[in-house]
Amino acid sequence: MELYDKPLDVKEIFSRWLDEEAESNYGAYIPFVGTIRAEDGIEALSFDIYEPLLKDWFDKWQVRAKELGAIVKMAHSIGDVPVHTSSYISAVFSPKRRVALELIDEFVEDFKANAPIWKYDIKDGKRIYAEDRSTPMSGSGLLA
Amino acid sequence: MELYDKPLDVKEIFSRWLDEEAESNYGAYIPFVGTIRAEDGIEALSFDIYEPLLKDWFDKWQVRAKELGAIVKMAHSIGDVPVHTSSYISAVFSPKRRVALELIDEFVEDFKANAPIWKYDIKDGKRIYAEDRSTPMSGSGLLA
Amino acid sequence: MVIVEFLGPIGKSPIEIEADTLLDVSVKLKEDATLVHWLEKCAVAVNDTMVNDLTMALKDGDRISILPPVCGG
Amino acid sequence: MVIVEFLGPIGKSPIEIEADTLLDVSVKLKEDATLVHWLEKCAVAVNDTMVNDLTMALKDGDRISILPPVCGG
Repeated sequence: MELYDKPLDVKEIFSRWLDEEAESNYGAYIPFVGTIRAEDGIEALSFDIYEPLLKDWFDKWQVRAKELGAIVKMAHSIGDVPVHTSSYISAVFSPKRRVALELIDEFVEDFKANAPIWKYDIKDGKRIYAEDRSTPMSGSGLLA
Repeated sequence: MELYDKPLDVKEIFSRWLDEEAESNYGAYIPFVGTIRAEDGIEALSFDIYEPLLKDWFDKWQVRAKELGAIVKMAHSIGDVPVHTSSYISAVFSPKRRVALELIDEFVEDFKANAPIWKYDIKDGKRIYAEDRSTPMSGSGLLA
Repeated sequence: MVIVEFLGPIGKSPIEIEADTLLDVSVKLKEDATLVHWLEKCAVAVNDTMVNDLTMALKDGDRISILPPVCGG
Repeated sequence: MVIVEFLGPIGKSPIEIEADTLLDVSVKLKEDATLVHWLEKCAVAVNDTMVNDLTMALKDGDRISILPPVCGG
């Protein structure tokens, strides 16, 4: 798991992960690259991350991937990420095509729903919580 | 669509495709990289491609992707590709995460089932058709 | 005393409160009108482990994290 | 005359035959015992368009491609 306080260097990360697994005899490598879209007049998105819980979330995914004979990796930005640059990359390496295709889908969707990351729009220099696009984590409402 | 008479330069292709779409305001970029696994004592895989039909197949996918607001790209090797090098990359760019995740799955699976490409194991210098791993194209048996 | 920290957009500094269980924490936090609408949609971790049981006993120094709706990527 | 070409692993050179329909092509090809097991699992294209209709009329110079099971990637 890699966290950066700037937009991701997508080419460097893609290439380094490829090199890291050069000897692992995978058959399929599927990265998912998330890039900030220009929409609604935003200048950038910005992210807060709670690192201890993110690490915990990611550790569980590493275990699950290993059970399937696969490897997962991820990188994310903290702070401001301008439009048309990338804030998120996750990837699966697997001997098997089907495992890789299914795992990248699950991994990315669970990331969106349960990784402890908060997103803000940067608009006219203001940082506005992206509440309407956010998902309560599982177990929400316990203290209500 | 890109065809090469050697293993793919995965980093170059990934990076160039990223640059090609730098201005297209996509939100998700998902490449699928297929790499030759060392198994059953093979030295390499080898591929024949019937290019006119592959182009036709790919053109139809470009139209389908466009209908979904997405872009598809692909690259494949012709001839021998040694173990631990890559013969195949396809990719989806899309504004939407769900579209991208579903499209890369469909695109790769349809590629395996219907792209006019024939695979051979290279073993002890011999080129052996990978019949047991091959799929009859739709409409097969018409002349039987 | 336990420590309650409010993550992400809640924008509130950590507080120390007396609480023997998470239920006690709930009662205390609901006294703050600015928190009520957050609590409905927030998950909870104790010492960086997600929790689901309101009767959970707390001990001195436990750190309770209030986790609002997320959107990574 | 139409041209029949055998792609990929079939390993047979193109042949020219007389045929008014794909049915005629089928009858001719089945005379070659080495082809029979291929035909069961081969798809067919005429002038690089996939076809599914055995009654399809052919014209002089048409190019028929016999496409064995595929495995790209």
